[in-house]
Amino acid sequence: MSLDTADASAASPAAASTEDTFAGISLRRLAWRRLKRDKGAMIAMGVLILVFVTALLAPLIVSVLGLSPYDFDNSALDPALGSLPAGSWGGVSADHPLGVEPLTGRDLLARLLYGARVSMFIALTAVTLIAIIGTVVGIVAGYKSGWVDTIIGRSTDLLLAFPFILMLIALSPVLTQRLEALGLSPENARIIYLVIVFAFFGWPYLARLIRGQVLSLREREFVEAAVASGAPTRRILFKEILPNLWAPIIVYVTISLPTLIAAEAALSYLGVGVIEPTPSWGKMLADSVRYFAVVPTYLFIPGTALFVVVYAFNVFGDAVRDALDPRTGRNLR
Amino acid sequence: MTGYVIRRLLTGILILVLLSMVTFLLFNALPTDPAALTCGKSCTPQVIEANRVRLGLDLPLWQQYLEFVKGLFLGRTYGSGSQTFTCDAPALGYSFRRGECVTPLILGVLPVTIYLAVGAFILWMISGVLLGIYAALRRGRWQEKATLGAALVGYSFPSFFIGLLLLFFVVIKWQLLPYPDYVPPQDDPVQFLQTMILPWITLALVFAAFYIRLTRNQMLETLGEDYIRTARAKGLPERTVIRKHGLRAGLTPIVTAAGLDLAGLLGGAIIVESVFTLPGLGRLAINSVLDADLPVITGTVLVAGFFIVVANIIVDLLYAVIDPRVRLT
Amino acid sequence: MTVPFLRVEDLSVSFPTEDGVVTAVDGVSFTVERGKTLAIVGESGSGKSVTSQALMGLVNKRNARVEGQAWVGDNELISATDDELRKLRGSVMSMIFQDPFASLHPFYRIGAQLAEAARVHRDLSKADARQEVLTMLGKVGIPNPERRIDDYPHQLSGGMRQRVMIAMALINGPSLLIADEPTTALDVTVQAQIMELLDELQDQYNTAIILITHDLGVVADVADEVAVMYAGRLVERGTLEDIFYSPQMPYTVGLLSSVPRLDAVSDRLTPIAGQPPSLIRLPAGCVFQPRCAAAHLVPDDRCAHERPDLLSVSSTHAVRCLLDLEARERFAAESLAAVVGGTEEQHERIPPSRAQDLVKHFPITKGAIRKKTVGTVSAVNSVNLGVSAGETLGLVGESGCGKSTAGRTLLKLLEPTAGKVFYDGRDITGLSRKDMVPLRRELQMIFQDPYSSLNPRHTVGGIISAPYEVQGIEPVGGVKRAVQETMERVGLNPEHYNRYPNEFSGGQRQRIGIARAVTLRPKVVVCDEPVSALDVSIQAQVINLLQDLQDEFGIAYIFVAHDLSVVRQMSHRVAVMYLGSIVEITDRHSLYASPLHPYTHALMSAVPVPDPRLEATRERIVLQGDLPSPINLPSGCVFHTRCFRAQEKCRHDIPQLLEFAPGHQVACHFPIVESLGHDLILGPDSGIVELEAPEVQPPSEVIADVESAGSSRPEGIDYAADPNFSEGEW
Amino acid sequence: MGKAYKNGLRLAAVASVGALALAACGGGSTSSDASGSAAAAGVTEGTKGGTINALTLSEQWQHVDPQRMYTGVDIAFFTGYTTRTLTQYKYAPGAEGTTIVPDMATDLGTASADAKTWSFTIRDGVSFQDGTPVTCEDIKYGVSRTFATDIITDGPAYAISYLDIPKLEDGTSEYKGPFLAEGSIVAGFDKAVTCSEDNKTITFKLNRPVGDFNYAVTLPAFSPVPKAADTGEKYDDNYVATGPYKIQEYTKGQKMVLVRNENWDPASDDYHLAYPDQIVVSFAIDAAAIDQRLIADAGEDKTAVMVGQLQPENLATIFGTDDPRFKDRSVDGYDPYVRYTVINTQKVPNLKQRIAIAVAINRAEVIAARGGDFAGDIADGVIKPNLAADYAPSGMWTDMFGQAVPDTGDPEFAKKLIAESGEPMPELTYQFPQNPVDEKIAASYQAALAKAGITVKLEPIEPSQYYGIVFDPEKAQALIRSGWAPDWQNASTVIPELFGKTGGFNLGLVDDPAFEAKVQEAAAMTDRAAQGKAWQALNKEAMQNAWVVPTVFGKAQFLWGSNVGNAFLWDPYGSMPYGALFVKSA
Repeated sequence: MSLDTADASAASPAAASTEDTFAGISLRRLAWRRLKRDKGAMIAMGVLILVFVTALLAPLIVSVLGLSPYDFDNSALDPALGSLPAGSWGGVSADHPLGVEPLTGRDLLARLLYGARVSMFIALTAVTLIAIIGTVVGIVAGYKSGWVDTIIGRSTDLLLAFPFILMLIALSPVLTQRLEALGLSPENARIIYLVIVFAFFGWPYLARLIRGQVLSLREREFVEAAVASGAPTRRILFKEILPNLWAPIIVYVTISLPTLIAAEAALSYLGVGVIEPTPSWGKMLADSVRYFAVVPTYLFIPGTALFVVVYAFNVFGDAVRDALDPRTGRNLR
Repeated sequence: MTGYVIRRLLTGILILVLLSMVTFLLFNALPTDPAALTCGKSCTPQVIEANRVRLGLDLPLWQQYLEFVKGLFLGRTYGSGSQTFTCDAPALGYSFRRGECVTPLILGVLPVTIYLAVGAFILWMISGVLLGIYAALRRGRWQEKATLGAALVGYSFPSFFIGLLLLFFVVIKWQLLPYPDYVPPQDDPVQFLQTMILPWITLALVFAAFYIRLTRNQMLETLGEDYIRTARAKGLPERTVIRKHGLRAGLTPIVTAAGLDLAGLLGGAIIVESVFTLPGLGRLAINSVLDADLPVITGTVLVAGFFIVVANIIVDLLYAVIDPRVRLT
Repeated sequence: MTVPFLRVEDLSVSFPTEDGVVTAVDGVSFTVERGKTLAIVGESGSGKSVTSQALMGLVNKRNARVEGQAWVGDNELISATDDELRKLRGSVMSMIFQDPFASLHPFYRIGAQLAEAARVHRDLSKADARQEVLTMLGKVGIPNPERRIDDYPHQLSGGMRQRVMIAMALINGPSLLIADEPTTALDVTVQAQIMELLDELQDQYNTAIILITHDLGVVADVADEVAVMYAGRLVERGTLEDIFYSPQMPYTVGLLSSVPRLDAVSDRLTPIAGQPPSLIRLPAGCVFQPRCAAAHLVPDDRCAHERPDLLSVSSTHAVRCLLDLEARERFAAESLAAVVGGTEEQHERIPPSRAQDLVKHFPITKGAIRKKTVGTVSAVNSVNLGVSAGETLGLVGESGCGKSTAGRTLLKLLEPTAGKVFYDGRDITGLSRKDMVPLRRELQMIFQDPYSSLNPRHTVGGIISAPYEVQGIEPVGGVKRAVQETMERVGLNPEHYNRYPNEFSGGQRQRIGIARAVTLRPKVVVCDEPVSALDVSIQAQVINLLQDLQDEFGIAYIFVAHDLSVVRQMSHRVAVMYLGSIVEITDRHSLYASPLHPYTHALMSAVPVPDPRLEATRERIVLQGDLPSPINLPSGCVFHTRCFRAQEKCRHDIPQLLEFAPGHQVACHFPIVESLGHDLILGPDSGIVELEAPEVQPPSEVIADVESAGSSRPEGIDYAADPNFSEGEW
Repeated sequence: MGKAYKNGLRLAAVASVGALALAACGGGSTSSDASGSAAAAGVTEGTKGGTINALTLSEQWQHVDPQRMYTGVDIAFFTGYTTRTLTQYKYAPGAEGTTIVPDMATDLGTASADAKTWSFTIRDGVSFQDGTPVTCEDIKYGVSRTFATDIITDGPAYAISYLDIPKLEDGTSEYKGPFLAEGSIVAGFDKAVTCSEDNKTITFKLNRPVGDFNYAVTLPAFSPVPKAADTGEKYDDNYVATGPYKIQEYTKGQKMVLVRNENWDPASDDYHLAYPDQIVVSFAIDAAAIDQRLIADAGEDKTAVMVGQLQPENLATIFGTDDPRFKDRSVDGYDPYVRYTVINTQKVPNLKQRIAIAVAINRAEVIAARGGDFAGDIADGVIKPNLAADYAPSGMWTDMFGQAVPDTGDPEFAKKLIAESGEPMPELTYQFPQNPVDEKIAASYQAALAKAGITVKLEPIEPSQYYGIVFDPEKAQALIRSGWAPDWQNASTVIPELFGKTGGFNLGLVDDPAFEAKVQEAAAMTDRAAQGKAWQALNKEAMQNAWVVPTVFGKAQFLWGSNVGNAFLWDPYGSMPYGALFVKSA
């Protein structure tokens, strides 16, 4: 589009040189140092670590507490109330610290902990796939202009033209049955399905982002320097360019994670997400909304958990972005 | 410019064609026999076979696809003998589950979705952009922190959760509004507003949060540009600097996001329509998925895709109008 | 004595940051009178821009503390309210900025932006404002103002944009104009246009000008008074004569001696050692002390402990230095004496690397799916170059002339569209990327931007050792040792092996880039504007380093730069490029002493020399207009559109590169042979008409390597070709 | 044969619990001398005027086309308002509601001695909504449409199975309906259904004695369609009314508005009460919303009725306390359903293993998951106590298997049985329609059977595809969730259907010749008391074979607006008596 800026870089060094005066440290340590200074981010990180650890150790915690996410407990229900939890606060008791699920009497704390595992697993796996596919495709498209870029560009256009949520829902019966045909159990098939479609429809965004970054990175002189020293393409892509993409990738990942957790919940709400007996926060929330008026705690427990984690991710993600963005904070102006 | 528009339209059409092909293929990969779905309970293999022929489901897939495309332009006639009926062009197919042509079915629910999307769009654009600017202008002060903090909270609530909370508090607990029960605005404007206000707020809350952040970042970036300094150096009042020089440049990227978000919603705000049981495109879509109503699924996906493709083109053109540097070639 | 129009007293600006308080401007005082120009000189970070922005009220007071006093006429600026300042801005005082690309609003037509500036301060009707804008555009030399007024900024060239900026600044006839590096982003020919324009307009409006610049040549050209800033302080202040002919502050002396000069050659520049200090952790004593070559002359280490005051030397001259007057003057005289003098040496070696008929075109493509070529950028057209071991070939020209492209094509970083590239006698044109790998060891490159040329995610060690890794070379003693040796050689602390580039200053980074390029002891290094991003003092350090390395390792440099002074300092031979073609090529002495091509001539006359007296007497040829687009090259001689000697012939016939004097080739129908004096062997005004039986070699053998060509013709003269004869084969 | 489960499942899928549709199977004693003028005897006299609002989760009615209509609520609704049938069930609570009264016919029909020929005479003044009188030919045409099974889908097939028309080799009728231009053999149909000279009396010739054929004609499938207005597939949208109301607006997914049909002559109709001026159906309302609106009982919702059932989470609010707000506008009673789980005999041929499954299931959890006390009672067979004559406790959970089986299941007993079975227990798959309640029951099954060492895989199925899959022997798995309501007040519509070789609902693929013989024998019995004993025995035998595991004898709960009169649980369709509803103060 513009030729006129091609040579503009020839003589405007002044902007960059203000950083000269700072004896710096590595970018990673710098980012970390900035991150550490952000109290909100540290709290958010604490929350997230706590959630991860409890999710990871859920079986242990649950068995120590003598709970089970799957066992029905009719004794905690009141048949005369249509199987609502017996007692106040949604059936809170010594046996069930957070109360029980109506109709089944399953323990809410145990399900919350196990649900975290499922929600986190889906979000983390999907985001990993997105990061890998999006990065590789983005790098290739950005570095290899020409028909490779054109084809990748058109494919992402096509994918982005798909109404995402609609496709997620519409494809669910088709794909889960295919997955089950491969021998997966239905509950696992749903989880894998969610991971696959999240990844499938999620990577184009990252690929575009990465492609844009690569387009500008490959004009950077250090890439030319690598070419000038005879480095093969592979080395240029993965040793020279890739390390410079960590910041956008990390930022994208931290933005995507809460979105994916919320998306899993929304799909479960719509009835195409995780299925019984697997607990997930979305599933719990979907079930609980109907009990809002009669058992409010049932709604608030998974709702609060979901909100806190998504919020923590968002706070943390913002902080990471700020920390990784060289433009924020440390300029003289 | 004209050449660009034509080329963009052609690419858009290409994408729609690909979209329709992929959709068609994907959904015909359903394990259920579409012909079997047309004949109800008292079904015999003979009836299924007869219906298969009647619906053209016996043809190879590519031929079915061609029939579908033909139907888009020429309309489509189903059935045989005395019991034929026609879906007028542009025919997206015929739903045997609902006994209706898909196009009028979609057109029937589209207004609801349009009202929902446009109303929410206006709400969130106004609130999001204004608050975003506000935050940008109060950079580093508590007002910015408060605005952004609130935005982050809004951003962190899943939309269905916000919707349900609103529904339960506003409608059930406090009974400030009657239960949402959609009527077209021309029938009963008051009830229409009563029904739409919560869905609008729900969507607006979710999106406004995003737009506050986006606008603030864009504004800060723009306000750091050299030409803003030039405008100040000219002695322009701060108000003019921000309104005339800052806003226009700062808001340009927001056009892209806004256009695509609106298009996405026009393709069906599935979650909000479900929460508030609005009879819109999204609800139609999810119901047809649960019904395995293939023609309707294909139709809604295509219509939603159409909105996205068109929005992309419009956004690009708009961009060229706003930013004279963008040359459409 | 009248009260000066602008008075600044004890101005300080400080910013609190995460790392501490940055005092960007510390107690600066100066005055400027109407019609006079004060130049504020200093390296980046010296506080000169912040000073000007503080005066304009453009420093955000929420982020910064501004103290002191400043009067424009009767208006005190520092204590003024935002609104009072706003009313002064654009009317009484106005400002132009460095980057004309970013300083105009991209969305509004220039006419509207100008009119806005006028109407905000004056009650003008739209029509009147437009009329005024048209007049103003005419005054700043925009051709066809009626047509241009409705252009958007992006439709204008950089020079035109800067003219628009000037028009905007002057539209309300301000009494004070602050020009912040107004020509830094522009080519030297355009810089000359702009400086001339400012000069004219100053006379017209009787404006006081504060010119902020790092270019001492520009200062010598236009300033009346000079203020030198260092680390936020004014370290010396005086008239032009004071500063250039009796500089007192060792820093000023250092600046003057470290600038490569167009008008003089020295074997070696005298750089200022070290780096500018961090504004957060300033030295306790004189801020310049750590770098000061004269600090040891002051007894008791006072410089390290005592902050000197700005003391008057004469009524016009003040300096901040603890050295006594006599010592200062002695120091200055000694330092500056080294600037002039130097020898020309001849290199007669076989060129290891050369290009023949090199053509590089970039297709302009269109279409999303099926790319079709709709045009071609002719970056390089039939260029012949060669460089010998131990020799530096300078390649100069304005931005966009194809010099970088030529350099890169020579290294096969770009694939030539036509022509051949030879290395070590071997045609390497068709070699694949893989086949090139072993050659890469001997062909290296040094890049312009020390920020972009180092991968920020790699350690210094990783960056410098990359060539070893790629080439699979395991030096004796290990890679790390070899790298550390190189680091030491280029002046880096080997202990910084594991640090990241962002921990280094621009100059140090450029050393890292140089270390990477030379660590494998290459034979040929293309240096692409290696010092243009550096401050003057650092620039000199790097130039010296490059020269030392050449002497030590016998490297051949192809030195691409736009700065003729730097090229002169560095090069043995110089090729001048214009729009993808070499218009003149010869040894530096001949070129600078007697440029034959009108373009070279104009280029050199456009470069301001840091010598006010010389500047005052120099005749200047200001080229008109901008560089034509390389997409549609002018017919005939590509330079004819801007050439002051162009005639009808130039429109049609493409001039060939011919040898007009020994080793001096020029592509021009009407070269400035007047300057050639006794070497001239051609007819006085024809350029190409009379020939002595030329020994025409087959074109494929004619390379632009003067030495080798010269050596084959012992007479060392007399070579020119008949264009009719050779046309079509060149 | 009526199952009409589809609608319920689909609704359930979207958000709600359980099935609410009910089979189009009436029942009760035949009293052909019932007086036509007694139509309103079972209900209070109402006031005219006002609007009744019906709220439903469904996007649309399953069908409006009378020949395709087969869902309980649909029939209850349309026969109450727009569609006249020859006979119809009386509007009355309790057992009285299952008696039939004449509607379009002058009486309850005249049967020949062998009950193979039935005649009905149309009353004077019966007309379509355009004023054209309804004739015998219109009814005959309507009945003929049933045979066009490719277009007239989903409807009951009584006409096809009862009418005396020759069958083709593949078992289908030789007559293929009125839509085929050629190739259909009309003669047989014309012989089986005849009209009198005055076109007022219609006579059906049946291929077997059907003593209660006048119950069958309560189905709209036997109602008239004007040939000229028949648009085949599209008649679902362009229905021509005969009742006191006609369709003014029908926007699927939004609403239907019924207004008075000015060509309906009250003099010709003793059955319809036609109190309100207008009936508005709002579609696609969230089940929770319907409940909340009716609980709130505000504004227009005071005259609202629910088409579905109350959601379990709200039952405690309404019935748990003696809240006077709900006392007079709610009902909690038995529906016609028995819910059970089929054990596929092809997948689990070993009897001991089937019994092991039955005893391992935790029925208490199933009831709890269905809503505790409101779900119903623990079932011990497929015959429900409503079928008074045919029901007797089977003893399944007390001594049938040699020891009592607690409601919570007995995993140890199950393990013992598996050990005795001599074969390893196969891995089982449980198929169920995907909805919140069945999912939880599935989870309970999985857990309970796991305690007995039985591995169960879950296979949730999109509700719309559920029966399509489980009816396919290739796709049917070991355990299949199901439910059944009798078509008649006679277990002859239960045992043969569920366990007979040709039974229409033999999901377990039971193939037991000895049992089959006993079924045939019982079906042929004319002594109702003896027949009842026979069904009781067969029910017990089926349980002994553990072909199914009965879980719940179901209950239903409704709530309606405080300004609605004549609302109660109407037994024949397990729904509101729509035609009797009125607005108390309009």
